Amino acid sequence: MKLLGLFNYWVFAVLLMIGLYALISKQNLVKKIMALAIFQSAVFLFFITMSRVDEGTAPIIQAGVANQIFSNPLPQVLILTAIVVGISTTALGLAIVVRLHEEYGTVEDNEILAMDRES
Amino acid sequence: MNPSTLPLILLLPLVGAIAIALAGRWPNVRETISLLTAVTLAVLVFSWFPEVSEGLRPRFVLSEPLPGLSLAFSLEPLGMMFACIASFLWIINTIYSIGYMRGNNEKNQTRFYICFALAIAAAMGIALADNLFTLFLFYELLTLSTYPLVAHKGDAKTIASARVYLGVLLGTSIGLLLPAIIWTWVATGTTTFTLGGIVEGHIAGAAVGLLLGLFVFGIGKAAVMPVHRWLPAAMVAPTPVSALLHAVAVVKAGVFSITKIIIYIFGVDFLFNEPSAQWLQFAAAFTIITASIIALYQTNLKRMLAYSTIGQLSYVIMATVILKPMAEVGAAIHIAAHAFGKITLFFAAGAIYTAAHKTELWQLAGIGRRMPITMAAFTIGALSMIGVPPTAGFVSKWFILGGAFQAENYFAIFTIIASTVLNAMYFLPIIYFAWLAPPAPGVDMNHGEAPKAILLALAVTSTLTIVFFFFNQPLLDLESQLVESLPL
Amino acid sequence: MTMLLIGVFLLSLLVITAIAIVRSEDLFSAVMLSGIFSLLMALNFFLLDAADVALTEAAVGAGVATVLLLAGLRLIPPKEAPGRPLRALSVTVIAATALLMIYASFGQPTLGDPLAPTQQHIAPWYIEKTPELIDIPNIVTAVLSSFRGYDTLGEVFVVLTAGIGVMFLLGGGRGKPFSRLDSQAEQGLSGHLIPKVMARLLIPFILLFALFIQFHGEYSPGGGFQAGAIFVAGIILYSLVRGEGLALSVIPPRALLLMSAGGALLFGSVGVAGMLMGGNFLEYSVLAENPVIGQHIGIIVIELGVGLTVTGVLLSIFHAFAARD
Amino acid sequence: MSEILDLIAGLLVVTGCVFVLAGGIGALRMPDFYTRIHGASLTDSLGPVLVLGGLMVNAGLTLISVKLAAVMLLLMVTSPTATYALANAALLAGLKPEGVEHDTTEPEKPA
Amino acid sequence: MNLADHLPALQVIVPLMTAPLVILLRNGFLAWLGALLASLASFGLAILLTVAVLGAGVPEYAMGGWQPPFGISLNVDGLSALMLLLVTGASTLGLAGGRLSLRRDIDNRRAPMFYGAWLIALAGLCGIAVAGDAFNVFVFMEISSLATYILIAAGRDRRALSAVFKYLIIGTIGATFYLIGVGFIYMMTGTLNFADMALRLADVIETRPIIIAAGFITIGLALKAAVFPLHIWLPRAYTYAPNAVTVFIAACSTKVAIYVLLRFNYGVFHGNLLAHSDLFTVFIIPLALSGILLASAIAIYQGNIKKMLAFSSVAQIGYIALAAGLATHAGLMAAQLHMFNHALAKGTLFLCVLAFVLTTGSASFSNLAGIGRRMPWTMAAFVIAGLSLVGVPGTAGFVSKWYLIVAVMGMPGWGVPLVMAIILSSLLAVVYLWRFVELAYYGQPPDGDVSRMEVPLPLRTLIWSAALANIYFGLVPQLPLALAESGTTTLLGGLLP
Repeated sequence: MKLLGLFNYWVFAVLLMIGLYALISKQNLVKKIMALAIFQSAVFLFFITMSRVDEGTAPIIQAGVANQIFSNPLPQVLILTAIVVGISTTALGLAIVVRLHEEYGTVEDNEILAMDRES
Repeated sequence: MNPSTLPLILLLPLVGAIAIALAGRWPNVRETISLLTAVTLAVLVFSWFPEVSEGLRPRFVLSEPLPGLSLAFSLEPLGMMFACIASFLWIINTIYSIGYMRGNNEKNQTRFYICFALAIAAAMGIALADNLFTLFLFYELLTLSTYPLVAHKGDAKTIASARVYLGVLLGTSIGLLLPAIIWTWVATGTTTFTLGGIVEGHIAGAAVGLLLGLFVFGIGKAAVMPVHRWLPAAMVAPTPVSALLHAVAVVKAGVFSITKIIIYIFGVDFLFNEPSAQWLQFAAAFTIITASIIALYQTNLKRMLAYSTIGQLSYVIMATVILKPMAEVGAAIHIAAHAFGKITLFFAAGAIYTAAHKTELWQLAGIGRRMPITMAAFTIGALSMIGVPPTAGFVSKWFILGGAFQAENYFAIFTIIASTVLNAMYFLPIIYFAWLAPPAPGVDMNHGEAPKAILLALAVTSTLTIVFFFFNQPLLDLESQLVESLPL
Repeated sequence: MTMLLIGVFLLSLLVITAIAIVRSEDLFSAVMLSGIFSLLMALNFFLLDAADVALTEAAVGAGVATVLLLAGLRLIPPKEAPGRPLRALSVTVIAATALLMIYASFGQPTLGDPLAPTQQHIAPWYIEKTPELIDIPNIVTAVLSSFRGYDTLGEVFVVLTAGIGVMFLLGGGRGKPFSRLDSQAEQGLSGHLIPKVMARLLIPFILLFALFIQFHGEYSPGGGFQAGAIFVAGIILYSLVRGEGLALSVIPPRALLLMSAGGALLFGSVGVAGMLMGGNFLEYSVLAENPVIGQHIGIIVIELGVGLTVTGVLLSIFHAFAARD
Repeated sequence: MSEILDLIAGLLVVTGCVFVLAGGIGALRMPDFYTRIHGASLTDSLGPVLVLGGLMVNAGLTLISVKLAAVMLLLMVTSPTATYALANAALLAGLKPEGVEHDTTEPEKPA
Repeated sequence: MNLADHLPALQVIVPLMTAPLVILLRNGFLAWLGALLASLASFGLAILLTVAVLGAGVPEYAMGGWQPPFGISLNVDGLSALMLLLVTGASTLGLAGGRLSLRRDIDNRRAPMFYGAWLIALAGLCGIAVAGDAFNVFVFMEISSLATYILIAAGRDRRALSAVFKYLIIGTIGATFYLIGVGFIYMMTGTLNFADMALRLADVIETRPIIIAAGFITIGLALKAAVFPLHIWLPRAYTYAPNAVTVFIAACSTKVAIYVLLRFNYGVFHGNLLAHSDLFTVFIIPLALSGILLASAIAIYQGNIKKMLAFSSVAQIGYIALAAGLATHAGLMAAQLHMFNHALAKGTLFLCVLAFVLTTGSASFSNLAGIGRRMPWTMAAFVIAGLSLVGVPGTAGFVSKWYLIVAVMGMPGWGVPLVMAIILSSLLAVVYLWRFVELAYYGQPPDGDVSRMEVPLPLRTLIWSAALANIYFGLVPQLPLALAESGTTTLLGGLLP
């Protein structure tokens, strides 16, 4: 039971590592951006897991229902912000990739590096 | 006078430098300004002389960047003397360089005069330094301001030698001198020059020897072997610069700093009783002998003079580490005496180059008939180097030997005698050939004397070299204060 | 227990999808998979009682991000070059991180533990005080827009920055911006009857829903950001069906820019108003005699600001990608 | 009474699930693209409708069932459109159905 | 409340609120003017804050009127004031000095966007410096990072794009690591406010999540601060960014990451995690050392002045990290002083480079040969700033190096070798700077033409005032000293002697 209770954290770790691995070893820049997204959403999962309380409900007060248990609103707020940051980063990164493709004609990291070296 | 006027001594040449920069377009104005600056500076410096010889020690703190590290100036016998020599010789050197630069119509003369003024300002700063920090600051400034002078010609070979010059001086000062200063500061909590030294009671045993080593080799300008490489390298510079390096500012600043550090940081009697510090006199002796021997084998006049300088500098260090009052006086006076002698020699060399474009020794045969005045001056300088009366060299050697006998330091005595013989061996032949030998085949001999300005400078310095033999009382009085104030 | 098991099931799906994304060489399918990934993530969030986050993740991750990636893929080769073998460096880094995290996890409170420090310290205060201090049902909105309104201001500016960046990089530079508007090719699916009709049917509802999310955010999940995202989804659908040019004539770029900047300014000016009326920056309580009313005013206005900025920025980003050739 | 309603609801949901499952299998097992989307379309048209219907019966005449009705309506409108767009796109991309020798299918011309 | 109490908030919102207005402008010059004015204003605010800090101190500012730990608080101490001076000063310097070169780099239509991004970056960095809340730091870190990416991507060389993409990836990884660390701490303490954290950590010290958190935060921030092996993004980013941008970011962006590092490792962990200071020391000092030596060595072999200076930055960051890693009072003093002085020197140097490129059009050594004779004033300023970088006495650089060496001397055992390393790297600095200076004064210009071609007088005046500042703070360093002193006391909170 306790172990199942930690399962979310393990998934968080695994997702984080998948993202990191792709970030380091993938050459395609778009892939890197997707990997970045996975990497970040792992952290979202981590925070949201923290906010959960047993027998809790979403932190919205329903009129007339007394002494409810609410899950923790704070991590949810943080993650709302973090998601926005994530999409912004993705958009900007994608824009850079598009420009890179226009300048270099490729979106493979190693090829771009090679071109930089010779220029 | 009011101690707060001390910084004027530095400020004056700086202002001069700026004025020169602005007047760069009109050579006459420019050179008048440098000459004026030189004279006023000398007057200013000498005006302090009476006070200091009455035993006053004016002191002024400019700013205190870090607690315990202040930018402060003070005048004491050693510094006074150094300041006097430098500022006075600068006048002559200026006159001379005007003649030389015009005679060889060099380029970038404005830069030359600016850096010249900066160098003097730095030298003044070293002379007036009241603590190691100030000393270090101006020491570096001197190095940097002389670099453009050494690299004046600007061709590849010159640049290379200038690189050596800068590399050695900057490297040693940052790599050795700075740690030594920090060590002193961390150990004693102060860097102020104090009579009787400050390290006593804080550092002891082998550490003292190590610290001394850091200082001596850190001050590369004193050219104790093996950090002497920069001096021959700097021979690529135009002659006035060589004169500046050898007589006026640079090397003098080196030995001056070492003497000052030994007297005011270590303290003479503390060092005298510290066995681990004895290695220094052997290093000095080694430098003296080796330098003289190398000088024997030189065929280029200026290079020979350079090695002779290296030897003479170690005289001062030798004298200092004899650690006896008389020897300290000798050390101080030798700084002056060597200055007069060596500047004469370099002026002579420069005169020969300007008039006859001769640089090699073998070309000098019989030149005495063509350039009598120059060669006469040269002879006087050489005699002073050897230490023959009636020249300045004799006075200082006399005191050094006296100190050596006081200390019954026969090693020192032997070294000095030996080196004297060697000096004689490489100077006398030149004089002989110059006056008596017939010109070497294939050397054109139809040239006259050097320009007037050069001759004037020569005359002055050579006369000084003689005069100093008879009339050296004020300086002696000044420096004997050093001795009296020294705890014997 | 069942919830827990469902959670475990969904999480495992999540991991599988992630691996699939990394492995697939065709970027189009990778994009689709990442859309699925976001949906699964949203489901998980919902299971974990984070309704607002789930809504946002669905709208942004599955919606906007996918559309942006597709728009980007229009401009770059959709195939990934054959990958190289795993590098020692990456493997070591991964392994190290992995061990760290697993190691750490055993010191952590388990899922849903009501005694965890997070449930003890600050959250209870929010839950307890929100009714009396701010008096809106949705505690998340309360915290987001009032207690930590400063962070939200920052969030708005992050979005604005992204917009500025994309417009700076793609809007200018090579060729003039939105250069394909005149070309016939960009008529979208407008020739096709069924999508056209359906879109006409749906778009009003989508926009309506967006407005609902916008102004009902204090009572139910939602708020400026989600609303903005959905609104944008509506417009994007429009421009897919009726063509880029028409969509742009409906809301011209300049207007989008005005919306983006204006929203941010609106948000900020509420804060400044608080200052001028004698409170601290972003202190809504001073906006009206009754602090609670003041809070309501403040929250509504800043949510509006957020909505405006998000709509403006996301739309201009989409156009910047879609209109580039 | 309520037992009967529950029974009906259960039945509807289960049949819905069966259709979804069938659709899934179809999407995997069918020979070519068009037949596959034909299978897949089942999962998002008939299946959900039944499931939602079951839930509505379960919920009775409440606000919830109204909402569910709205969702059902949306699904019934959108998913066929999606399928249409998919097939059309495939056709535009020039994907031929299995076992068609000469091409009879013409992409719908823009009106 | 009077305006003075709002200073911490104004410091952030003045540039932040100006940005949207600037991007609405249509004219490049106006945009520049607006940005410059906003930047000047925030510089003034920073000065006011500094005065306040050195005086009565600045009271905690509760955003939205919600008291911490429930609301977000802004705290300003000596260290923050130091950072604010750096950031706003650097931005003003870059904008004022960069007018001409920016007009060349960025076409008029995109200029408003660019200057908007500049202001947002400025606001983000200020926001980090005043933030008293861990998550708020993350938000503003992202704001400044995104904006900085835009600024760098504005470089004309296409390599700017590839450089900035690398920076984006690494920067995001760093920020995410930081977020993970914050998450772990939140998990164990339930709070995000720095001060509150420091209190509540006492109950859960030495638990695994906290140690992991320390690891994640340190590595994440080290990534952003370009501490040695994690510096790969920095040189190319600095090299290919527009020159004015380099002036701005080289002076302050990495320093801000180090600032957060100090906040966490001393303000929060230190003294709670008992073994922490040792762990931190053992982790950071070897990296710092290798950074100092290797980066200086690499700098010697660069053929592009900007790249050379960038590598020298990596080395200088090594100094700061080293000093911070000592975990002693003297060490922290040295770290903060060096942040200040290095920013001063690097700002001046890159400003000179900007002037060179403005006149000659390229930053490659071959192209800059003999520049010293063509632009004597600018080159003289370059030499002064270079001396400060080396740490020659009388310049600002000497002060911090002196403190650094004294601090290192205080380390039992490590002392002498560390001093040796520092001295060695100073010598390396002499070498790589002198390579350029010599070339500039004695090299032959590519087109053999040695006619004067100075930059316009205003820019020259700016350069010279920056250069003279290097000397001034070398002789009268009381201001940075006082700030560093107060910063150190707040950081250590009396935990260390």
